[in-house]
Amino acid sequence: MNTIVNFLFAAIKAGTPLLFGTTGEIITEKAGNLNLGVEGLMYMGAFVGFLVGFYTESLLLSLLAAFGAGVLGSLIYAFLTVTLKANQNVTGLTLTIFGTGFANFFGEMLIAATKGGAPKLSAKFSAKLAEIQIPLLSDIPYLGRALFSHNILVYLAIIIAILSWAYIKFTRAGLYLRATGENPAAADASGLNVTLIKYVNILLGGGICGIGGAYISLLNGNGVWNNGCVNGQGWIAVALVIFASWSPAKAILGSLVFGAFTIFQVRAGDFAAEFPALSFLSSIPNAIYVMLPFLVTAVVLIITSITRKREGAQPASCGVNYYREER
Amino acid sequence: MDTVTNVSARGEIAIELRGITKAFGSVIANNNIDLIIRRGEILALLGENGSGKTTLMNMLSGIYHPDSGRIYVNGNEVFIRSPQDATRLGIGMIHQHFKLVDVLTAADNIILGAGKGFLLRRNRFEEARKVAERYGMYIDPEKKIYEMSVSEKQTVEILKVLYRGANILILDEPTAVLTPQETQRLFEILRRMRDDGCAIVIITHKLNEVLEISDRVTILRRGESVATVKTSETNAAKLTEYMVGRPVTLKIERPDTKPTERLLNVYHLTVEDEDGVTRLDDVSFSLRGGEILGVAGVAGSGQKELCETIAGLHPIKKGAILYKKENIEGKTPREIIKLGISMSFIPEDRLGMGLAASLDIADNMMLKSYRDPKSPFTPRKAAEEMAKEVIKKLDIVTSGINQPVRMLSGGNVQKVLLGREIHVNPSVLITAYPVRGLDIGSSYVIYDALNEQKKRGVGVLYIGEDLDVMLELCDRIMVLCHGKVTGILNARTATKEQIGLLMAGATTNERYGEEVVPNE
Amino acid sequence: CSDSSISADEIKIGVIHIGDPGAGAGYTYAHDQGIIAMQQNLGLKDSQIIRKNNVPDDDAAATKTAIEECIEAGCKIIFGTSWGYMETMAALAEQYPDVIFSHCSGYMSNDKNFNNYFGRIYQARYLAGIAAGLKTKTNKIGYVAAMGIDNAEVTGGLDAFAKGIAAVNPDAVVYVKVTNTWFSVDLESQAAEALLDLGCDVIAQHCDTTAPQLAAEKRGVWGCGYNSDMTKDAPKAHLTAPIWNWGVYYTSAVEAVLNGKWQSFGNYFGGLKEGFIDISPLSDNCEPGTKEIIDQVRQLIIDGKFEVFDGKQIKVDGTNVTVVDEALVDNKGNVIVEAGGSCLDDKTIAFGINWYYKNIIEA
Amino acid sequence: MNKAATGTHMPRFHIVKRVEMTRGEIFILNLYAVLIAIVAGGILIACMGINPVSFYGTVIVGCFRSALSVKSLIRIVIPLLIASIAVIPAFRMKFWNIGGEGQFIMGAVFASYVALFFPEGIPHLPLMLLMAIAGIIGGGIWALIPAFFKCKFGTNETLLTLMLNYIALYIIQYLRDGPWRDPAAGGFPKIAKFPERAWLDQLFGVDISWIVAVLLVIFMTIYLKRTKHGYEIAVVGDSVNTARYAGMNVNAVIMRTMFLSGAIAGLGGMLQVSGEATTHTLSMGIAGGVGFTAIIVVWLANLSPITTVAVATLIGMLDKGCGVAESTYGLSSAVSDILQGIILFTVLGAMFFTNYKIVFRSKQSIKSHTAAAPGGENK
Ligand SMILES: Nc1ncnc2c1ncn2[C@@H]1O[C@H](COP(=O)(O)OP(=O)(O)OP(=O)(O)O)[C@@H](O)[C@H]1O
Ligand SMILES: Nc1ncnc2c1ncn2[C@@H]1O[C@H](COP(=O)(O)OP(=O)(O)OP(=O)(O)O)[C@@H](O)[C@H]1O
Ligand SMILES: [Mg+2]
Ligand SMILES: [Mg+2]
Repeated sequence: MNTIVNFLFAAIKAGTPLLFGTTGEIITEKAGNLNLGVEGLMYMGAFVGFLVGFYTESLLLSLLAAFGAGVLGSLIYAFLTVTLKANQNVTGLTLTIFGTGFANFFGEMLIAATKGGAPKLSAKFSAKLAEIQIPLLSDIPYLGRALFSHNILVYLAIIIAILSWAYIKFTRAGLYLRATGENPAAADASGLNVTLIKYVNILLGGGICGIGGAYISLLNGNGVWNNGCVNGQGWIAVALVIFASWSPAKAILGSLVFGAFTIFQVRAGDFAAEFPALSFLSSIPNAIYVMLPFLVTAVVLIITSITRKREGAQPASCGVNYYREER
Repeated sequence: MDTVTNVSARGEIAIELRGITKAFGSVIANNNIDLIIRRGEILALLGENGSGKTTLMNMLSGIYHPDSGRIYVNGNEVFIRSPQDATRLGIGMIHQHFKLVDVLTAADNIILGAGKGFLLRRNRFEEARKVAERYGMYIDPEKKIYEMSVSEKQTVEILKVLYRGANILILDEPTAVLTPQETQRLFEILRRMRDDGCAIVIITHKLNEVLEISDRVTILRRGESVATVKTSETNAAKLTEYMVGRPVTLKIERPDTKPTERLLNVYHLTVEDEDGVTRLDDVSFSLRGGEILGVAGVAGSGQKELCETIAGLHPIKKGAILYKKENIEGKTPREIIKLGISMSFIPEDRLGMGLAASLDIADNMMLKSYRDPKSPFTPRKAAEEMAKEVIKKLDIVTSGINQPVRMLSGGNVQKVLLGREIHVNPSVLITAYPVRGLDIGSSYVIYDALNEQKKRGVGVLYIGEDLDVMLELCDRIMVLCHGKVTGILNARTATKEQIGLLMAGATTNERYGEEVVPNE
Repeated sequence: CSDSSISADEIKIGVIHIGDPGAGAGYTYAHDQGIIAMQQNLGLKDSQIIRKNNVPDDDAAATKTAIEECIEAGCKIIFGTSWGYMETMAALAEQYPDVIFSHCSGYMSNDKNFNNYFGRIYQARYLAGIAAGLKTKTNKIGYVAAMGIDNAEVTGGLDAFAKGIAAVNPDAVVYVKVTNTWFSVDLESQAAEALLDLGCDVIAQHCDTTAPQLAAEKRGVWGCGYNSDMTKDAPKAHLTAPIWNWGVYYTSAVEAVLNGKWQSFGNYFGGLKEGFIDISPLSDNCEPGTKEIIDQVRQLIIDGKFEVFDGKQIKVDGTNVTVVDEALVDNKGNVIVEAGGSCLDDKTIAFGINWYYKNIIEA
Repeated sequence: MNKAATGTHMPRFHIVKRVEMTRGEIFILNLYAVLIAIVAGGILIACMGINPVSFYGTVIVGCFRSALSVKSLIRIVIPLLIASIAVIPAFRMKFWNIGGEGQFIMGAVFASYVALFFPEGIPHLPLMLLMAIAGIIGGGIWALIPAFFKCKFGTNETLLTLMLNYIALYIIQYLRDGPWRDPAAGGFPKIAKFPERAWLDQLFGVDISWIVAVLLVIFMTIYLKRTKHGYEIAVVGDSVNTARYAGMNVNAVIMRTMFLSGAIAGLGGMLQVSGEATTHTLSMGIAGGVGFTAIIVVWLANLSPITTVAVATLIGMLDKGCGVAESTYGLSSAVSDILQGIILFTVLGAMFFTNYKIVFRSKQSIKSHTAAAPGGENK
């Protein structure tokens, strides 16, 4: 039982940065823009969040800075694709190159600046990211440990995902967002300011991706800055968007599943030891576990296109820029 | 939400347009247009395809900006920069191509951009239903748009505008997709709104509807406003004349040839569009070699579907099309091309079908024949020769055979298309609107080319708009109305009035030149 | 061919790093410290060292470009610090007979301008095992291994570590988790966390980053790092780390080139005796008495009285250390070396250890 | 209600589609964009206390300082060029194939199978030929998968090709750790080096893959311009309706073209894996992102094979030159990424002006605006 509890706990932890990235990308895609620069945005958030946390020791400032970095990165993207109508795929890929370069370049400068060792967050700062035992709930046997004794950013991710879900589904602004992403011409004719809606949501989405990056640099490296820390998680987030069928609520579950995939290789042996029936798990090659997020996503993508469901599909205008006088 | 609160007296000018000009690239869609829209009146906007009606109205709804000219609303000059501005001015437009978000519910589409409050409340469905009821319409507010029929979608479009409190209402071809009953219901609503003091503009090609619903008619032709008349003082024939052009002064040659065998036999043809609306209804006729059979009818009477079905691009619901003795149903477009059936269709945007806009003239020449030689390469040399010949023969104005078709002027684009179709020596030539938008000189080049085909024994199906031209050029004229054949007349004896009546829906039993069609 | 000597102010030295020397700890850092030590020992200018950082060793094309840039810059000797550079260096050694290629941790070499260098890090791991065995309370020690059982370098080191534990704590077991990569902050910390979840209270590692130590510190338990002294990275957790004094090799290799003695230099496999490897100074986290025991065992190894992969084992009584005969047995019960038997040969140690010591559990 | 509206003022400018730019004008525009980008990058470099002129000097010198550096440059450019040529036909057809990376990888994987596991008796030339065919099939199949689902079910090709890239990458890992693991590698997870007869031949001291690349550029130019297939691609890309009207089987054209696209990428993978750059070994770094960079390259090259050569060379130079500058100035290797990002952003932004222009209205015309003067256009 402990194996399962520990596994769940670790899967949630591993899934959290994905959840941020996915929520951010969902909001972006809902506005009709496929941003392949999530990886780059997460890198920018990771570095800036770390830098500010490192120097100010304030978690709030660090998260705000990471958010701001994501906003700035996605501002480049929004300006190019919304205002200048540049190709979305190419712009997104370029943003990934740029963001990765940005983080590693300044990351190295930071490393060079901290003489005699890697830049490490202060104990005071790290204490703010310690695991929080939620009163009462964390006392529930098993579940308490698995679900209710995480660090604050895990809860933040889930809250943001739920808020995003509610925003998209239940608010008027969310309705406008959906309309813009599905059919910008209709939204425009209805009197919505398509450009504004796209900008606001692309920037909001980018900011959330930035926080996801900060999660990685603040927590996954146990408080030490590592170049290359995002390491493809932005791409997994893009995949997760599809897996979650463009719903931040489903992304919560999805990030748990994808988080589980990423930690399975170091945990499969524990399952095998505790449940002999599952011993095959530890004989599954590691490559399969890393491949699974993408494989499963590809299958989901194909299945949804076969069933031709209109809900839970990519917003119809996604990838295509809007110009009012275009027919 | 009450549409009439701010409306001033009837007959007052709601909108005045002065000298509105709008160009797209080099196409001048609207040229120096003046227009007046009054309250308590329904104005019909009439004009052939591409004459600039939609463009003009889009400038009122804030989708486009005029290049020059002034717009006055209620006597004040305004600049409508976005649909939001239009809404604020009380202008609402129901677009020709619906502007609805498919995955949203009816209610959500209706409140889009108009409702207030942070959260979406459940009462929005109730609200939407109420608006509908007030105007005697019915919708299911929770139904998604993509599950709706066209008329339901249109109802949503109308409600959307009403919900915003529009008192100047523009409807762009609202009846094109409606059944007669639905049309009547719509007209009821429009009349009621008119009587409430709203200003209403309706765009339609259907003359009978214009006569029925409007108080005044403004006719556009080739981007210019050619006339404004009181409906009570006009009739279908006059309107047709305004619409399709000047009374013809020059004489078109009509060589007398002996019609040969029946090349194309169409039996009881019925087809539907994607929405399941019947577009051709039990159409039967035949086309002989050495004759030009004209097809007349107001736009949208099924001409496009007729062309596409013969070309193998549109599925047949009922009936059959025989080429000589061969049934072409189930044949691919390529096989039909091989039979010698050639089509030059000039769609409203001229490109789109039949031409690849970004390719050059020579490349477009070989669109249908590029497969002929056995080599893996395109017959570029032959195509270049062909391009040169066609350019010469049809007087195409171009910088050369390497100029992309999209850079040509509209008329020259048309010549490229027609020139290619003629050049392949077809046995049946289907040509739709070949002189649409052409000047007189160019038009005559085309008429000559068609006559030459006729003399060669080709069967020509000529789909056109200008009745004077058709009466002079064609041997027989078939009239379509709402997808039905209302008559086939001898062009040498028929009159414009006769055809106009058939176009407007009257019927005759005359089937000139047809043998008795066996009833299956 | 490559023995024409060259003066110290002219020589240029290339280094291909898989990671970032600035990282402040870990594998690349340790190598670069060695390069810096060599530079100081020989009085070279900064401009004489051409560094290529972050060269991925699974991207041969990138590796080749990096090495060629060193050749273009006029390097006389090029050190490649990661296993994956091996084939590329071997191929380039054929093409550029005037350049010396020195590769770390592989098995390929020619007798002319391509050698490999590595060391008896297992000796240091044995010592670290003693510190860990004395420290554990749960008698469960975790080990984050970069590679699986097939990899003799990793497995040999792990066996030595486990045998060191067994010498002082026969009840303790070692759980091993494999990441299948040399460098991954994420996987290494996830593996460490999985081991901590199993109840391990000392986390040792054979991988490149400080992540396992940081994870142990976060849980308030202990650990043995690797490559560099990780006490400064995880001061509350770290006991000691098997470390490399790469400078020992780099200095002697470059000296050999300068003196025209490269031809006879050959491959390098140094150990405790040469001062090439050792453990980092024991931190205050170690149990009292650890230092006394380890110092004695280190001397026994340096003196050749105990060789780790032989039929002997250290026995400890208080701080009293003796060597006794004991068979070397794997965790499946196979006897690798009979009690009192002599040590495995170097080739087997380097390439042939594919079994786990008796107290190791694959997790 | 109408009061608010009367206050609506005339917009100062708006964006309109422009007629057409000539090739020359586009070239000049892009030149300006690159210049601006270089200046922007220079500012960044100057901020770090490095003279930007000498930095850029080092970048260029680094590419051409010796025969060896030119060879290195070629080795960087060739796979990028081949991967770029590969995506051109798909993009021309408006099939957004961003799966070049995966197709490249699968070509390498299939070719490796032949190299490693086909009977030893097969001599060099036939073996290379078989490897090339395997590479073509591998890449082709990997491209056919999204094409099939696109044609059959309308599956979004951008997302599916993206996923297939990663699946391909981890297939290598699977093979490396499991079935294809080299037993002689002392337990290191590694795929064996190819036997010598599976090594790519060399000419002028570089792999003959450069010849293949040149041939591919010529082939693609002719294929797109002169062959029936190329013609069909152009028509389908221009208007699916026109293609259907001309009797083309649109689905067949899509499938065929995607196979070609994948096949060329696969061939690129085969050349890379059997070449000296990879020391004739399949590893996870085999594609190293060329499939992604290729998308940017062809987009900037306006989908022209010849221009692609120039753009790929420039990107390659940036890569190679920055590598040299990096060790010269002790800079991070990420500097090339940042510069690339800045340059690409600027050029992407500049492309806007090839299709649109901003029309300003001068104050005067707002006041007077006679109907005849169309908005006092001053670009
Ligand atoms: N957004 C646009 N871009 C380029 N050209 C356009 C655009 N909109 C309209 N046009 C062109 O302007 C002209 C007028 O088009 P418009 O749609 O206003 O005609 P219409 O009278 O509404 O025709 P229809 O009866 O077919 O709807 C046509 O030549 C058309 O091709
Ligand atoms: N997209 C374009 N790019 C460059 N030149 C163009 C473009 N479209 C049209 N032109 C050029 O602009 C000129 C005017 O074109 P337009 O379509 O307005 O002609 P037109 O007066 O309507 O002629 P026609 O009577 O033949 O239709 C032509 O010479 C044409 O070659
Ligand atoms: Mg219209
Ligand atoms: Mg014209």
